[in-house]
Amino acid sequence: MGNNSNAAMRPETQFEIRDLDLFYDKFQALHHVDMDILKNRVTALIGPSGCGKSTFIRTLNRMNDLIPIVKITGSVKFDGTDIFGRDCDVIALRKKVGMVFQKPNPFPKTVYENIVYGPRIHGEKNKRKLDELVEMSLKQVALWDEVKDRLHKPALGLSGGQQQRLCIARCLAVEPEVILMDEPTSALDPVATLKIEELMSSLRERYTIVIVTHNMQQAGRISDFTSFFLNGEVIETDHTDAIFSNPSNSKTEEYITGRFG
Amino acid sequence: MKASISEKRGRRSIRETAIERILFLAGITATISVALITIFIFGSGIPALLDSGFVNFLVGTNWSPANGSYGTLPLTAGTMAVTLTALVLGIPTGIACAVFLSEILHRKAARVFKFAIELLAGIPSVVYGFFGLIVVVPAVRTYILPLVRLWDPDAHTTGLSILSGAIILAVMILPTIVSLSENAISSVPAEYREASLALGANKRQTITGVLIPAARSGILASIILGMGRAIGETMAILLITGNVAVLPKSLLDPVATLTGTIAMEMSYASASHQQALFAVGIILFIIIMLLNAVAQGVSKRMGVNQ
Amino acid sequence: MKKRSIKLTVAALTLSLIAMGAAACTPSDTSDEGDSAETVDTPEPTTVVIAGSTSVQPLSEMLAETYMGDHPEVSIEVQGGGSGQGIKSIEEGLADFGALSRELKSEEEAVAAEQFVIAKDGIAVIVNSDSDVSDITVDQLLKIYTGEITNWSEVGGSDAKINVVTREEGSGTRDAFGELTGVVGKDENGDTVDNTVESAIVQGSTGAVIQTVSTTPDSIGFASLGAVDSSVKSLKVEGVEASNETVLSGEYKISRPFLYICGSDPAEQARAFVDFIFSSEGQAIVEEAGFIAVK
Amino acid sequence: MIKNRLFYSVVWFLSILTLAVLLMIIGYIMYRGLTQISWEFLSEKPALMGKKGGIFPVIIGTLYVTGVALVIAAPIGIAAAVYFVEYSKEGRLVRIIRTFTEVLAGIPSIIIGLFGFAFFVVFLGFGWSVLSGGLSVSLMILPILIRSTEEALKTVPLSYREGSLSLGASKWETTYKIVLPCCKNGILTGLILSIGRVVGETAVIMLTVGGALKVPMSLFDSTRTMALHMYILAAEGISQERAFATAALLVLIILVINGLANIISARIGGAHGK
Repeated sequence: MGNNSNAAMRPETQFEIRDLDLFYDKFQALHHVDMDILKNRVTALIGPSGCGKSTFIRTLNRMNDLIPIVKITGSVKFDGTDIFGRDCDVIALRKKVGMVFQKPNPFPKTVYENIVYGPRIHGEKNKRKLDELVEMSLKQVALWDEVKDRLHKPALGLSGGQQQRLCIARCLAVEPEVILMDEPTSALDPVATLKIEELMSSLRERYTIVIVTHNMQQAGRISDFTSFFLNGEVIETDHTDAIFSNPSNSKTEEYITGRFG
Repeated sequence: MKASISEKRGRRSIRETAIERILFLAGITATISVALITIFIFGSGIPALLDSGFVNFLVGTNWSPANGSYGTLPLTAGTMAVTLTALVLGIPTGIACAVFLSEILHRKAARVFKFAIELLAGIPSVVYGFFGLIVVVPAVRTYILPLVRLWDPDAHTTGLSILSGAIILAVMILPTIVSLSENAISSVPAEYREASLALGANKRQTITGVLIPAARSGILASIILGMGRAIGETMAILLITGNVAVLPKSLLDPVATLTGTIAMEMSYASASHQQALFAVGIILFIIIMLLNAVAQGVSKRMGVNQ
Repeated sequence: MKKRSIKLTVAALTLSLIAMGAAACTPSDTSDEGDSAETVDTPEPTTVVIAGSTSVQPLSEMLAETYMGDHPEVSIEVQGGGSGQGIKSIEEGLADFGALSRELKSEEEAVAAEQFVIAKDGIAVIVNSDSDVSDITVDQLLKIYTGEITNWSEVGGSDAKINVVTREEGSGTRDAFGELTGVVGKDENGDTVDNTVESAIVQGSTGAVIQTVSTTPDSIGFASLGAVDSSVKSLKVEGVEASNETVLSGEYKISRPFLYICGSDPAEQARAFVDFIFSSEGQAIVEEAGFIAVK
Repeated sequence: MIKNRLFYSVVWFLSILTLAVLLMIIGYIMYRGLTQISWEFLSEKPALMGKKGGIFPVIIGTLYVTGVALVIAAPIGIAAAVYFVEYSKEGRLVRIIRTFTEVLAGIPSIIIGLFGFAFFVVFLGFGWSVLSGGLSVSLMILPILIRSTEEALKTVPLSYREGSLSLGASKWETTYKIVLPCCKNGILTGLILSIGRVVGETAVIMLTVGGALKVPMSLFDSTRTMALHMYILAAEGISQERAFATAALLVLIILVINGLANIISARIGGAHGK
């Protein structure tokens, strides 16, 4: 496992997306998306509102299944298995590909119950293990010290930033390989945003992270790769440095320099 | 060591499918029930319809089962007369209460008032029936009849009449009309209200000129639902309309209704009479279905409006 | 706690679905056995079911109460529904006895293998208590109920329109009253016709008739003698006061039988119950209930 | 302005009139019935068909029929609502099913009664019994339960479902562990209103439960509910006093039930803020 974090080696591909088209009924939201998302790297998706980046990230763990009018063609392979294939178990997929949403969405339960919800569903019954898992997950998101005395209080009583970190901890407790983050800081104040960004840096070692963000500085600060979306198409994908310093497509440059969007 | 995502159908997914099937079964229970009800009511009533001839059954004016004569026009007319009179009394009152609740009363008082109105919905209909028989029927005879005699000196009533039935029915359908209309009026967007007031309209003009028209689909839906309740009401009406199966000439005449006739005669009915009562049930059923269709149409239009 | 309640809900859901399933399967079972079964397939073999006339119901209840006190092994279930229901329940095999508050009609005789007159009931002719009429003849009743007489002055009262109150069609009380007064007669083809005046107010029960007559001036109605109270005035018919004695002696003309009918030979327990009714103890209860003993 | 004055007087007059009618009905029943209610009335067996004694078996019968109706209708109603809101996809079949569910709500009780008699009592051979009555009445309350549960389900934010699904929970796990617990109050309100409906129903009960005046020992026994008892007492002229006493008790129960439903639905607002 350790060798994956070695930057010298060419990392494995986690997601292999080929010719992905997505329709909301008749409206085509994604056009021929081709992309490789690498293991144990942070990939940022940027682009103006409505460009399809949220739609895209929700495709990766099939959250779009919730919307009945969505139709998808093309292929998305996770670890080599087509996630739209017949033999794909969407539950196993989502267990491995966790997600953090734009607005913090803790369940109306206690802090503790929020964290153990996932593991319990996946069959963990041992009380001591669950306790350990709660502590570990909360420590990973640096929330443990803040909430250890109120584990059995409602999670909705936490502040927005704490709630979002709780949601990340909840996601980690299931031990995923990938974390999808859909504008995780857009509903938070700058201090809370900073904390989440620090958290992401600490997580990048062990997880593949895909993040949608409106904030280009954020993309620049935290990601290894950046992909620019426009009108449902991927304009270009490259190392973050390259995208920001020397974009090959003029539209990317226009967006990055703030000419539109 | 690495669980793949391509696990084949596990126990969990079998469980999921099973649960979905069960939920679907629950979902169609109501539909199956309606189908069964339709089959049993029609199955039991059709022979009588064929026997008397469909047209005769519908428009015949003589309901006299003992003499083998089954004309249901007086019953349908009775039901309609009582229902429409109840609506005439109930609609203005209901809308007035709805306006009062949503626009005039303070929130706390409104909650108490609303609670009171809902209580009206909870009182068993038998209780209404006896209240009607003991209080409303004599009141119609003692207070309304002298008034009517000023115009028509020959007027006569025992009090058991369309009017008495309608008064009680109006009270019974009030909760439906009030609570749904109130919802409709309160859900008119605040901007409409503000725009109207900003144009210099006063509160009364805003209510009658903007709020009620904007809420009209909701109010209409509440009226249709109330009408359904009125048509279907049995135990209360049975006691106060006199059950005379003759086409009524005035509001003070007694009438028999579809529901009352079924409830009253069912227990004693002989075979052919019983079939006829099921056939009366068919008529009632069709009227309710038509009303339902209208309600669906209205709610569809409501969807378009908003 | 929350979790438990949800679990319970789910358990209940499953159970009820199973129950529905079971329910859906039953008809084939019952129809297989139902044809040959003489009595209803109630789970308790010692249950005797009596269904029918609501006029007979109070009496049946009282008889059953006393009988079950002495015979704890027997359970007697008394249900209402009306005389027609009494016939129907025998046809459908829903009850051991059908109770009727009128004579069997000729077309119904096929249903009843045996009938027992357990009591008699006088039908009182009642008027509003403000009425100044206190005596009436059968012929006047006929004319009032067929609409020939419409004013109280024609029968010795003050000048006021008569408000006629009757029972619903099929009611045992109405049938009995109609036949005894001639309101129900035969036409030229020999078919039965009920000539009750169209404008008569119809009420569906004894109580409703009494209530209506008691609150409506100038009204006339009829009701079971046992149920008539002081809120209304009961008329003499042909000069005879309605009472148990006059009914039993036959002086008072308007009365009807309370019948039990059964579809085949009654089961042992059912037979024992009928025997009890005809015992002196049973007939004492009949009188206590306000009806007229037959033995 | 005369128009204003007129408008407000009419609105005030009609509203006060409505309130007055309500108070009159309740007041009258209480006045005639409340004084008759005593411990003996509640706990003793009736004698002479209810002319004397209490209404204990009737209370038990009411509870029994209500219980059976709820046990049948509640799980089906909740499950149906879950199906409609969480599982069904828009389509012709689902539209038809939903329409028929609405239709069931509009079917008059006398027709449900006729059906209950023809189907449960005669065709399925359950006889006049608690079971026949419970099944028939459950048809009446099913739409109430479905609607109130649906309304409650719709107020649960989509983000809860997304959160749960994204953790690898299945649809059912999400529904059962996250969504339904949020709907407790809404479902409870529906249940309470349904109880009110069953307790107050007469026509259906009369045609399907029979009306035996005794404590039912099994599902197949006939019994009587309070509303039917009240009707029989008054209609058969057995005892006006007892009829009013039963009516007063019924109204009291309805009062308590509506009060409870109100308190619970008032709490729903603050249950999960958005």
